[in-house]
Amino acid sequence: DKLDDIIGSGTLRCAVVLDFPPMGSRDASNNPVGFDVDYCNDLAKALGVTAEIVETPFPERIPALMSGRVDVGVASTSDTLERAKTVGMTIPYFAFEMAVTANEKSGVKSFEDMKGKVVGATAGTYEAIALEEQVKAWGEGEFRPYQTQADVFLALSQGQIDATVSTSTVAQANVKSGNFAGLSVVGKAPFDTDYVALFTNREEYGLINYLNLFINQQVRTGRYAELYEKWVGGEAPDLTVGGVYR
Amino acid sequence: MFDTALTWNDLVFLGQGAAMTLAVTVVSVAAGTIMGFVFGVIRFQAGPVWSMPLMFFLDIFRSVPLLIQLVLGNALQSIAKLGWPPFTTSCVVLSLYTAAYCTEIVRGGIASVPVTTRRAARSLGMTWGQDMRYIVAPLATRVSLPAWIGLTLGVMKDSALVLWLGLIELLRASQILVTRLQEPLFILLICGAIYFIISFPIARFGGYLERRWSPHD
Amino acid sequence: MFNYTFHWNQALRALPQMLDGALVTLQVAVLSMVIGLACAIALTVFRLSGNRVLSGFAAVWVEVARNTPALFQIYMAHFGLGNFGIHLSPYAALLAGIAFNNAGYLAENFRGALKAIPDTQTRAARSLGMTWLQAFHFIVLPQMLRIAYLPATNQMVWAILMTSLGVTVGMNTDLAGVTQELNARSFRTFEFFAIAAVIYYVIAKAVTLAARALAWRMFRY
Amino acid sequence: MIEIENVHKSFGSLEVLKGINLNVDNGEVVTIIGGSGSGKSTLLTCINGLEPINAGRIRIDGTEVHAKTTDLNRLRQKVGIVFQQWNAFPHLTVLENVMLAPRKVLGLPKEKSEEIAVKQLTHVGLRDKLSVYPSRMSGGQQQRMAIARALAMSPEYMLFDEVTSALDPMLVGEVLDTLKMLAEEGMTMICVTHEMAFARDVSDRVAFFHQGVMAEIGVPDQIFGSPQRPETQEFLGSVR
Amino acid sequence: MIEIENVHKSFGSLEVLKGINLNVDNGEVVTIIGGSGSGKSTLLTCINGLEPINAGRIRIDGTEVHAKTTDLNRLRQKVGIVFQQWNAFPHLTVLENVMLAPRKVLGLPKEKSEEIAVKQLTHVGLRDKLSVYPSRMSGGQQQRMAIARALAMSPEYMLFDEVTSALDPMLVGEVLDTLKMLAEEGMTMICVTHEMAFARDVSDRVAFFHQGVMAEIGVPDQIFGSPQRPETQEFLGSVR
Ligand SMILES: Nc1ncnc2c1ncn2[C@@H]1O[C@H](COP(=O)(O)OP(=O)(O)OP(=O)(O)O)[C@@H](O)[C@H]1O
Ligand SMILES: Nc1ncnc2c1ncn2[C@@H]1O[C@H](COP(=O)(O)OP(=O)(O)OP(=O)(O)O)[C@@H](O)[C@H]1O
Ligand SMILES: [Mg+2]
Ligand SMILES: [Mg+2]
Repeated sequence: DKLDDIIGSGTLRCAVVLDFPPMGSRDASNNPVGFDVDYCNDLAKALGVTAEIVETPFPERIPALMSGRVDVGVASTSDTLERAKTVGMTIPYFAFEMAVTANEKSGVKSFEDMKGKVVGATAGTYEAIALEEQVKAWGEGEFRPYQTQADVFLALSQGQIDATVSTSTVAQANVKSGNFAGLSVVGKAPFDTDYVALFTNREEYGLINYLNLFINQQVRTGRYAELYEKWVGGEAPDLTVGGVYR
Repeated sequence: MFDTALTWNDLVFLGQGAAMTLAVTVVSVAAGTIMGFVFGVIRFQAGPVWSMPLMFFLDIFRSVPLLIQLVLGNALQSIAKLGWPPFTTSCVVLSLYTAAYCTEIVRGGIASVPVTTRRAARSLGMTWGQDMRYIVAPLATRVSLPAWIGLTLGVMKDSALVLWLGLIELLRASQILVTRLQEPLFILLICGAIYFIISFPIARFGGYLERRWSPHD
Repeated sequence: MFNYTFHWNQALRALPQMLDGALVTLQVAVLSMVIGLACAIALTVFRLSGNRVLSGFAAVWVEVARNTPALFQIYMAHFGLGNFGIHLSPYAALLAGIAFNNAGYLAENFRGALKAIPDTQTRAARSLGMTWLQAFHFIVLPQMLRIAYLPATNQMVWAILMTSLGVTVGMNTDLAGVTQELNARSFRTFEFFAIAAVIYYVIAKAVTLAARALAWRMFRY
Repeated sequence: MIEIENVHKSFGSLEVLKGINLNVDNGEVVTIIGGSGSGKSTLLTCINGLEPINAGRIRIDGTEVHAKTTDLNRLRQKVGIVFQQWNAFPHLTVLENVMLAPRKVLGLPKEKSEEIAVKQLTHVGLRDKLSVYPSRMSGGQQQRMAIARALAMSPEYMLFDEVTSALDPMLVGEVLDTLKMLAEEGMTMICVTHEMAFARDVSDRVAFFHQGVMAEIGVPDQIFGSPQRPETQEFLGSVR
Repeated sequence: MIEIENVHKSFGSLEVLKGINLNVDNGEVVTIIGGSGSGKSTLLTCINGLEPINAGRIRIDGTEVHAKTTDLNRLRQKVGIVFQQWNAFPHLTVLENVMLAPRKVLGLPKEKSEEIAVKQLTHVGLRDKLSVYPSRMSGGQQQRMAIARALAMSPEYMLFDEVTSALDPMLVGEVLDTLKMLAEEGMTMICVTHEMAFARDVSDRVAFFHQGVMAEIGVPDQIFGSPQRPETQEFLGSVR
């Protein structure tokens, strides 16, 4: 099966999104770095193979897997039921809190202030879907999906949109980078925690089992906390949900 | 005038993007032209009725947005487990896209050679192949070349869309730099200038050829 | 080789939504053509005006429109202008980008058409006592329109295809935007984009056929 | 009466007309012959003001053509002109071609201008072609239509610039016959032509142009029978 | 010897040749005259196999042209043909035009084919035009080049299809002179022409075609002097 194939071939090819700091981005010499990049490297080490980072924009993650161009997605992919109809999801390997980032000129100070404003998020992400729903519920304002996280923050800093909801890690990383003047994280968004999973082909149970165990081991050995500290900082979020078996 | 954080390294990165744009263009136009040539000859020889299925197939590539074609092509190859890298997928889709336009150019070129000239060739004892090679090909090339150059430039510009599949071509390279450096206008202007520098002289040359060759000779 | 199961049902359920998107697509395309035509006429007049500034402006517009990717132009309209604090909504940016592109190509088309009308036509008209304006209106313009018509309908088809680029600037109401959103939610890329492709094809063909029928009625000579 | 007085005309540094003098009386038919590039067409386009002149004076019925105050569009209604080719407006039917100027320039009502157009088209023998597009007609028919179109403005003078030289030899006759008919009806005409037999038949006077100068002018018998100037002799020799 | 036996030829439902019989002996010159659309050109293109026929038989030196087994490319080397116009390959110089077939079809070496080409071009009086492109030559020169090109294949038969009718009247003479020269040298020729004087001068026999039928054939004096059939009389009357 695929697990054997990976071990046999000696390389693990991971789909990683590289405009999604701190999970994935490029350093000054335009090489890939980030939490997901390290996570993939750890997985490769565990398997005893070398890692190959395949950059995939958000919309390209699934086709890359389906066509066998990558083995595993380490791409901050929300584990929605809709998507699980198409690909096989592991247990969560990371969890995002949602934060509101606003352009200071817009006067948005909290999630509620976003009502009636122009807001945006990265198309197809968990938070985009939730935010779009919310805008509809409010009945005023406008929602704009951009294709990359970078475009969202670019639009935000230009004032094309007033505020965005993104994962708090991304929000912090972008604001801290100093690239964007006049932006600040103004609060949390009252959305459920966004659990993200590794994914591979739906029928590769052997591999999925291995990945589940690997995620478990990462937490157990403290590597998860270590990586979190390195890329995000602070208390690593809990990956379990109370009151239910998985 | 511009106070920029853009480094030499980043310019090299843009250059690599431009090289990718050119690579995709060259491969696609080469493959597309070969296919277009074959299809065009078939189309001319078979006549409008018999070449209908071929024309319908090619028409799809001219009536559906390239973006959709790329996404679909990529999805299709992934479903078929072909395992193509984005470069291959991009080139395959763009080649077919090129071929669809090229077919008409080739057909038009062949049709522009007067029947009597071809008859003159055949009546000297030349075979169909010799006629095609020594008479039709050179004459049709003159008629078609300006349009073909236009097509090539069109494909070069349209190839920007392959960024959708994750290929880092010129526009995508610029976007990456914009993300890091936050100087959208400056970097995009450089990007536009590079496109212009590649495209404009060739376009002018095409226009020159058109004027030069427009009646005959 | 295939172990992918197609979920057509799910995709077809989204068809009404996609058709709504198609309407937006058509709307943007038509508007961009109207604006593009108006700009192209202005550009053509500028180019003929003999005024250096005006004709230079027109030349730069035409060359930039024709020598850079449409995607770039749309991206510029949104993020490039945004840098100056000029904020175009995705809809407006898309419209502006395509209209800019259309204007460039149409202006070039008009110039070619004008050149194709022999000088003697204007002379013949003028020598019947027509003013310059009358000669242009009754003699040059109708002939020019006929020559420019076919390339203009091609441009219309391209405008339709170009609308799909709106997704890059946050457009989510046109056909490509709707499709992409559906795709991002479900990862059913092939099904949704295949349906979108069919819709685009039908629109493009319908426009081409309508244009031909119109030409048949308009140009009898 | 057309009075041409010492007209000079240059295109850039090339002097094409070097002081032309010519009076054409009402009812007179003057033909102009001469080698290619001798300035024949240029003179005609100067007469109806399509080209400005550099020196001299052209008067039509006493009105100076190139004066600032002259309403050229007005004047041109008086002076019809037909060119060598591409005279027909291809997007209009024959009838519309002829009706257009009476309607738009003279401002006549539709019925009236149609009446005029039909009359003139009948005159040149195109009564049965009213709703045909020019592209469906022979070159000769197109030229006759162009003549009818000029006549529909009731001009007092007609200028013809080699109206037959782009035609198939077979079609030349029908157009020349139309010109002859006009001449017989007393129209004042200046015809540039290469058809020597026609020039001889129809003209009251024949002018020979050579390199921007009117080298010789006289009645047909004199010009064709005993040309005075060596250039004229040479030209006539080469034509026959 | 060319033997044409009861040849029928249709384009779709239009029967263009309705049973033609004609033998042309070696060294003989046959001219074909007749109205437009009477099938003259069609017959020539059938003779060298450019068009298939529907019934009948054409043999050249005993080889049946339309038999499946016949190598048409071979046969055509024996039968040269020159058309009304667009004969020249515009992308090649005059010399290259004439050299092409000997090199590519006969497979001769470059020097040899150049020698042949120069010889034939000298023959038709184009020795000084070797490196000129056809577009720089007059129509008459182009036609002479086309004749030289056909002759360079050393054909035994030559077919000419109105080789002068697209030419300026001034250029007709030079081409007809070339044909006359060939006839005098003993070439077997079939010439379709509208030049009656030429037909009378050069032909051994003249054939008159009418609506797909060879209405009459005979020596020139008989056909032009005392045509038997009313169609022939009418045609000759209209031409003169
Ligand atoms: N618009 C123009 N600009 C520059 N040169 C011109 C223009 N029109 C005519 N000429 C030049 O003026 C000269 C006279 O031209 P014109 O047409 O009057 O000659 P023509 O006697 O009518 O000759 P043809 O018999 O060939 O018609 C020619 O050398 C021509 O090249
Ligand atoms: N390829 C073709 N397809 C259909 N009809 C044709 C074709 N070639 C010729 N014809 C028709 O066949 C008839 C005879 O044509 P052909 O060219 O042999 O006449 P022709 O005697 O050479 O006349 P001309 O003197 O005008 O050259 C004409 O009615 C013509 O329209
Ligand atoms: Mg002239
Ligand atoms: Mg013929």
